[in-house]
Amino acid sequence: MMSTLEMIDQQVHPAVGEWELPAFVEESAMPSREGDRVIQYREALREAMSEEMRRDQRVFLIGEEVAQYNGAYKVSQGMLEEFGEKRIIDSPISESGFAGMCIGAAMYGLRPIVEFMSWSFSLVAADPILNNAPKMLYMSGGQWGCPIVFRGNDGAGGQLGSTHSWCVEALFANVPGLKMAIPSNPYDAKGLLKTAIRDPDPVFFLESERMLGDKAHVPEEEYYVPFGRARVCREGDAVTLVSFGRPVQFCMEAAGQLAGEGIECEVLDMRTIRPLDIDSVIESVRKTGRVVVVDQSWPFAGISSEVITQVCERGFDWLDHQPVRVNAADVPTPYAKELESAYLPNTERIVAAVKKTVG
Amino acid sequence: MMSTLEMIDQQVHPAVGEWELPAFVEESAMPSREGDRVIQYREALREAMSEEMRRDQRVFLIGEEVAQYNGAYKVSQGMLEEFGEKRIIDSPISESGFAGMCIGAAMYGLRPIVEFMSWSFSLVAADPILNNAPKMLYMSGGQWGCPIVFRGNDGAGGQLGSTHSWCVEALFANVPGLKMAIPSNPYDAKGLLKTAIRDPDPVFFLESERMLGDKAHVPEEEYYVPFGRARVCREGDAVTLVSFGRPVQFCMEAAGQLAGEGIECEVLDMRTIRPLDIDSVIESVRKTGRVVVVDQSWPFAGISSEVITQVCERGFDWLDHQPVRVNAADVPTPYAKELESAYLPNTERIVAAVKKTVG
Amino acid sequence: MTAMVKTRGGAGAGLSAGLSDDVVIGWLRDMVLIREFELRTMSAYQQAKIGGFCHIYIGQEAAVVGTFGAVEHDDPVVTAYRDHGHALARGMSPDVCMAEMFGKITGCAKGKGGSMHMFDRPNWLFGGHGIVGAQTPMGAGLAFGARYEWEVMGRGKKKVCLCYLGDGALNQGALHEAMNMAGILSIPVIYIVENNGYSMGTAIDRGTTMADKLWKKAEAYGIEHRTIDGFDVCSLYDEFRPFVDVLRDEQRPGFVDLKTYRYQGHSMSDPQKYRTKEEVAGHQEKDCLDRHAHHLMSERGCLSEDAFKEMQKDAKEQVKEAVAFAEGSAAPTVEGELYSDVYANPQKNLSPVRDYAHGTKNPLQ
Amino acid sequence: MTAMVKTRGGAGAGLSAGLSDDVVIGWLRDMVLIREFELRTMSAYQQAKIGGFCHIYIGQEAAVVGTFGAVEHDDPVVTAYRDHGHALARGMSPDVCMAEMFGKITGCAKGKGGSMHMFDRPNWLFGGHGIVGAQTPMGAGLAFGARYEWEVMGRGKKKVCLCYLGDGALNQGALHEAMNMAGILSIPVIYIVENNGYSMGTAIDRGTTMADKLWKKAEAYGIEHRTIDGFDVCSLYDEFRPFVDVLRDEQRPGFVDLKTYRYQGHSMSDPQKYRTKEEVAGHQEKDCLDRHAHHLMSERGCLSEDAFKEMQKDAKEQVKEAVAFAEGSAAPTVEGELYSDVYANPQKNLSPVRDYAHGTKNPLQ
Ligand SMILES: Cc1ncc(C[n+]2csc(CCOP(=O)(O)OP(=O)(O)O)c2C)c(N)n1
Ligand SMILES: Cc1ncc(C[n+]2csc(CCOP(=O)(O)OP(=O)(O)O)c2C)c(N)n1
Ligand SMILES: [Mg+2]
Ligand SMILES: [Mg+2]
Repeated sequence: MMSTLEMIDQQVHPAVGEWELPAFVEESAMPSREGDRVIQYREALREAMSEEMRRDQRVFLIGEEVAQYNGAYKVSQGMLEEFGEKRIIDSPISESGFAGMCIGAAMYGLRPIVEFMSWSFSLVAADPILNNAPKMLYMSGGQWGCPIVFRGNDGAGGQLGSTHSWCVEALFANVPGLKMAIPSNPYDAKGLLKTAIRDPDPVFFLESERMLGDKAHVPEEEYYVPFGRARVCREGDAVTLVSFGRPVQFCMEAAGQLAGEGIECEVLDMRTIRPLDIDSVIESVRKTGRVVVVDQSWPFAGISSEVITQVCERGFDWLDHQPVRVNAADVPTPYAKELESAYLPNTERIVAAVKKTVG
Repeated sequence: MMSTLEMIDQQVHPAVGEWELPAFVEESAMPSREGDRVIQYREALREAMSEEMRRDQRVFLIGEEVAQYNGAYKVSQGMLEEFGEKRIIDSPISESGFAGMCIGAAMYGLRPIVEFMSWSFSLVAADPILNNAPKMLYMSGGQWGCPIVFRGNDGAGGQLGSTHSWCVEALFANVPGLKMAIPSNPYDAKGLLKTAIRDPDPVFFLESERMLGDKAHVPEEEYYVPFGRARVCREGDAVTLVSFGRPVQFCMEAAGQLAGEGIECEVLDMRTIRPLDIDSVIESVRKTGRVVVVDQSWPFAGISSEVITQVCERGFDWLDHQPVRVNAADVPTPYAKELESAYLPNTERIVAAVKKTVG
Repeated sequence: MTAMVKTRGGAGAGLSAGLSDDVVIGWLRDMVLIREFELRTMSAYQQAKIGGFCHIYIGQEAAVVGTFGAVEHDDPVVTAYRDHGHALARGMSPDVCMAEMFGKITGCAKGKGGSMHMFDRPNWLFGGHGIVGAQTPMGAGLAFGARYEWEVMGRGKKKVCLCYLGDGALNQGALHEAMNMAGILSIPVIYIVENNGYSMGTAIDRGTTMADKLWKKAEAYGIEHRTIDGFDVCSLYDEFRPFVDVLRDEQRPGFVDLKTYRYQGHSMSDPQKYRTKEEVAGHQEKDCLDRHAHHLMSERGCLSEDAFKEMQKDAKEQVKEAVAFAEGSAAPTVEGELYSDVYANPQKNLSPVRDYAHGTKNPLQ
Repeated sequence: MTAMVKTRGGAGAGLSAGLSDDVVIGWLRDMVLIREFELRTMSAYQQAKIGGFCHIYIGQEAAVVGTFGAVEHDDPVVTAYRDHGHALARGMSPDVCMAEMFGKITGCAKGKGGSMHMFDRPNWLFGGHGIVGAQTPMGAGLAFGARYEWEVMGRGKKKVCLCYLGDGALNQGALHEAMNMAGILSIPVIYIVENNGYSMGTAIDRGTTMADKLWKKAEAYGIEHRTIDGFDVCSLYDEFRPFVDVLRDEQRPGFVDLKTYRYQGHSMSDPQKYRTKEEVAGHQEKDCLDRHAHHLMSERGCLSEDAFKEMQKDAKEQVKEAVAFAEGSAAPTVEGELYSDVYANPQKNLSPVRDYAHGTKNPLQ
C-alpha cells in the first residue's frame, strides 16, 4: 500500500518520457521586444518549431499540406527540406484520424505537433482531442501522459463564413487536463510555441489567420515565454482591459483613442487561457476598480464569462462597477463584410464598453 | 431590393415546413404536479415521444439499440411495436453519420429525434451537431432550418469513468442557434421534451442516467412546459440557489438541511439553459442579495460562469455578496466511488457554499 | 437555366442520342454559362469584390451538367464548397449567385453564406457545405427523408439524392459512416466523387489509398458503383442515367468515381506548384466544353457555329449583368440581418446580449 | 502470467506444432486464468463491489491469447473496453486488475480508470478505451511511434502494434481514417476485429454492411487481411503468426476478421433477448478453452488430466487471492488523488478551483 508519505513531489512526472522545462526568466530579463529583426507571425511560429525540432528528434509536424505545399498558410515553409518527409508529414483530410494517431504517438514517446489548417476543422476530431489527450494521464492513473501540441488558425475575420470561423477557446477551455495558449503577436507566438512543445501536457495553441502576416521584432537569442503570465501591454488606472489573441490589438487601439479623452486603460494580454493569470488581473482591478473583458468568441459560457466570474470570486470587493464583456455577436459568423465587421469585437465596441464602465 | 419594411414579422418562419407551437399556459394553469399517476422519468420521456409521434408522422426516433433492444436504458421500450421499424430505427455505432443524416432529414422536412446513448458519445458527432444543425438557418439566409431533437444521458454519477461522464452543456451551450433543455424530474422531462419536438429549432435535450428511474406524478392530461421559464422549487429569502438537471435534487436536499438551521434558500430550477430565464434569477436575487449556482459540469467557462456573469450584468447592484459557484471537481471524472462522489457537486458542498455566502 | 425541366420529359428514355436537340444544346448552354460565370468570379475576386475562400469550377462543368441531366428537378442535391456550378446548373439565377459572393442581400443566402454556401430551396439545392465530408451524411438524410415521405407518409414519390464530394472527402470518416448506413437502411443516395485528382496540393495517390480503384471504397459497403469519365457530357449521361434509374426504382445507394479535372488552383490563393503547366494543358486539350460543342456542331450537327457564338455571347452578357446586379445591390444591414435567421422560433433570453429577430425574406422565396 | 516471454524464444519458429509444450500449455493456463477471473468479476459485480460498466470476456479467450502468442512482449497493444482478458494475458497481475475494478489505489490506474481502462506500462498495454473506435487511430500512432523510433531516431527495432476492436467499431469513421493513413504511410498496425457477432444487441448484419466479407473493409485501403477462426488457439496462432512476421518485416498494416463469440451479455446489465439460449449453447460446444485443453490432453498429449485440474485449481486460487487483495486494499483518498495526475506539469492557475498536484506513484511503476 502506498501512503501519502510516498507522494511524488518531483516535478518530472514519469508518465511522459524524458522532459525538462526550459529555464524561464522574469519578463524584465527576457530579450527585448524592440529591435529590427522584424519577421512575420508565421515566421515566428516556424522558427519555434524548427528550433525545437533541431533540439529534439522526437518532435515532428503533421497536418494537411504542411510538407510539399509548404503549409496552407506557409507557416511550415521550407521545413520539409530541412527535416525530410519522415518528420514533416502531409496527412489526408482526416483530422480525427491524424489527431488520434498522434495521441498514440505521444503516448509511445514522441512529441507530435499537429497542425489543424483551421481549428474550425478540429470539431471532427473533438473526441480524440477532448476525450483522450487531456484525460490520458488521469485515466491511466499516471502511467501515460500525452505531450502533444495541437495548433492552427482560430477565429473569424476573413469572410470565411459560419463553418470556418470558430473560436474554439470558448468550448475547449472547459476541459481540465489541457493547456491553452493564444498569442497576440510574433514575439509571444514564438516564445509560447517553444514552451508548448517543451511542455509535457497537451497544449492547444490558437493562432490566427488574420495575424500570420503581422510583423514585429523577434530577438535572435533563444527565449521561452512561460505559461500563466499575462503581459501588461499598457498601464493605466481607469479601467482594466483583459484580452487575449487578436482582440488585444483592438484593445490597444481603443486604449489609444480613450487616452486622447483622458481615460487611461490598463491592457492585459493574458497569453494563456489555461493557466489563466488571474492574479495579474486582480492586481490591476485593485487599482482600477473596473474591468472590461474583450473576447472574440461567443459570449455564452465563454472565456469572458470565466474571467468575470473569477474576478468576482477573487476581487469582488474591489469592483466599483459591474464587470463588462465585449464578445463576438451571438450569431453564426456571417459572410458579408459589413456584417462580419459588426460581428467582431471591434475598437468601437470596446470604446463604448469602457465608457459605459467609467461613465 | 428588400427593404426593412418587408421584414417578416410572423412567428412562423418559412424555413422549417409546417409548424405551430402548442398553446403554453402559465405555471399556475398547468395540470398539477401532485397526484398518484406515478411513473418513472424514462416513462415520461417515452410518453412525450409517443404522443408527439402519434400527432405528427414526420417525427421518428433513431439511435443505437432504440428499436429491437427497447433502448439501452429502456426509454423507448415498446415503441418499435407501436410505430414499426420505419419510425423507430436502430442505427450502427456511427454518431457522426446518423446525426448528420438526421440533419439532412430535418432539412428535407422530417422531425427527427436522435438518441445518443450518452451525450459522451456525441463528441464524435461534434461537427454535424455544432457546425451544421445550429447554423443552417443562418448560412442559408433563412431558407432551411433544422428542426431536430438530440437527446440522451448527460453527466456523471454511475462510476462510468472519464470518457463516459460528460456534461456537454458547458461546451455546447456556447453555440448560438441551438436550444438546450435539462429537466430535473419526470414532470418537466415530459413537458419539455414535447415542447422540444414541437419547436422548429435544434434542441439539445440532456437527460441523466442517474434520474431515469426517478418516480413522480405525471398528469394524464396533455401539457407542454415552455422553454425559458425557470421553476421556483422552494421559496426563501436568504440566498438564491440556481441549478438545473440532477443537481436541483441536491439543492433541495441542501435547502432542507439549511432550513433546519434557519437559512431559507430560494431554489430555482432553470429547466432550459438556452433560453436562460435570467429574469427569474434576478427577481430572486433582488430579494436575497445572494446567489449560489450549482452546476454539475466543470467550472471553467461553464454554465455557472455564465449565470454569474449575467447576474453581474443585470443585477450587480442587488448583490450583497460575491456570487458563488459549486461545480464538479475540475478533473477528469474518476471511477472510484469515493472519488466520484467527492467529484460531484453534492449536498455537503452546497451547504458549505451557502454558509460561506450568508456567513 | 432550365436543364432540369428539359430532361424531365425524357425520363427513362435512355441514352443521350435519343434526347431532343434542345436538351443536349441546353447542356452546352449550361456549361458555357458556368465557365463565363467563373471567369467573372475570378476577376471580381481579384478586385476584392468577393471575399473569403473562392473555389472555381472551371474544367469540371460536364460533371455537374451531365449528372443533373439524369435526374428530376425535385430530386434533392447537396454538395461541398466548390458549388457555383451546381447552383447555376440547378437553375439559380447568375444574379443571385453572384450577389451572394458579393455579400449582398439579394444573394441566395442574403450575403450571409458566401461562395461556399449556395442554397436554393426552389431548386432543391441543399447547399454548399464547407467542412470536407460534412455533406455526405446530410445527403443520406435527404434521401432518407424522400424515402420516408412516400413510404411512411404515403405521399411524394421515389427520389434519389445526388450528393457530390471531392476526392479528398473520401478520407473523412463521416462518408464511411454514411455509406454504411445507406447500405444498411437502403437509402437512395448517390455519392458522386468529383475526382479531379487533387485535394488542395495533394495528388490523390498521396492521400488516398486505392486511388486507381476508388470503387473498392463503395464495395466495402455493398454499394453499387460506376467509374465514369467526366470529360464527355454525353457519354457521362449515357452511363449515369441508367444507373440512376435503377437506383431510384430499387431505392438503394450508389457511388460514382467521376473523373474530372480543375484548371484553376484549389482556391483563389493557390500558387499551384504541385502540378506542371503541361499537365493542366494536357487536360485542357480534352476540355469538356469544347468537346461537347464540337460534338454538337460537327458530329450531331444540331448546332451551327454562329449559334454557338451567340450562346457564348449571351452567357457573357448574362454574367456581366449578374456582376452589375450584384454590384448594384445593397449589402445586408447590420440592424436587419446580423441577429436574424438564428432561430426559426426566436424567444426571449436565448442570448445574454440581445433578442433575435426575423430578417428580411429570402430573395428565392 | 508470462505468455509473452514464453513465446519469445520461438520467434520465427513457425506453427504451433513446433512450439515447446511449455508455450502451448502456457496458453491454456492464460485462458483458464481469464475465465476464472471473469467468473469472479461477475460475482463481485453482482455484489456491487465493482461499479460502472463491466464487460466480460468469457468465450473470447483464445482471441487474445493466440494473437499475443505471436508477438513480442514490447510490441505495443491497445484495445477497447472489453479489456480484462488483454490485461491478464499481457501479464498484468490479477491482483492489480481486480483492484482497479474495485476502485482501489492498488489498481493499475489507482482506481481512477475502472474496468474499461486497463493500462499497463511495463507490459506495453496502452489501455482499455471506452469510446467505440477511439483506440484505432491511437493504435496507428503507437505503430507510427515505433517505426519512427528506429527509422528516424535510429534506435529500437521493427515492431508491430496490435489494435483490437469490436465488430461494432467497424462503423466508426475513426477506424476508416486510421486505416487509410496506415495504408498511405505504411504503418505497422494490425487491426484485429474481435468479431463476436454482436455490438450490444445488434447482430452484425443488422448494423454492418458486408458482414460476411469484412475483409472488403480492409481491401478498400489496400490493407492485407486474414479471416481467422478464433475458437482454436493453435490454428489461430498458425495463421496469425506468419502474417505478423511479414507485416513486421515489411512494416505495413494488416487486418484480421477474428471470429469469436461472447457467452455473457454485452455488459453486466444486458437481458440478452436478441439471441437464443440455443445459439449461445451452440457456441459453447466449441468452447475455445475446452478445445485447447482437449487438444493438449488427448491429441498432443502433453498435459495430463491431473495437471489440467491443478491448473484450474491454481487459477481459482489466484483469482480468489486477487479478490482478497482488492478487498483489502485502500481506496484512493480524495486528498491524494482527486486533483492529481491531471497534468504532468501542474502549474498555478490552471483551474479556478484549486491547484493540481502529483499523486502517489502508480503501483505498476
Ligand atoms: C474537415 C476539413 N478539413 C480541412 C478542410 C480544408 N480544406 C478545404 S477544401 C480541402 C481540399 C478538398 O479536396 P477535394 O475533396 O478533393 O475537393 P476539391 O477541392 O478538389 O473540389 C481542404 C483540405 C476543410 N474544409 N474541412
Ligand atoms: C462512440 C460510442 N458510441 C456508443 C458507445 C456505447 N457502446 C459501448 S460498447 C457498444 C457496442 C460495441 O460492440 P462491439 O464493437 O462489437 O464490441 P463488443 O462489445 O462486442 O466487444 C456500444 C454501442 C460507445 N462506447 N462509444
Ligand atoms: Mg479534389
Ligand atoms: Mg461485438
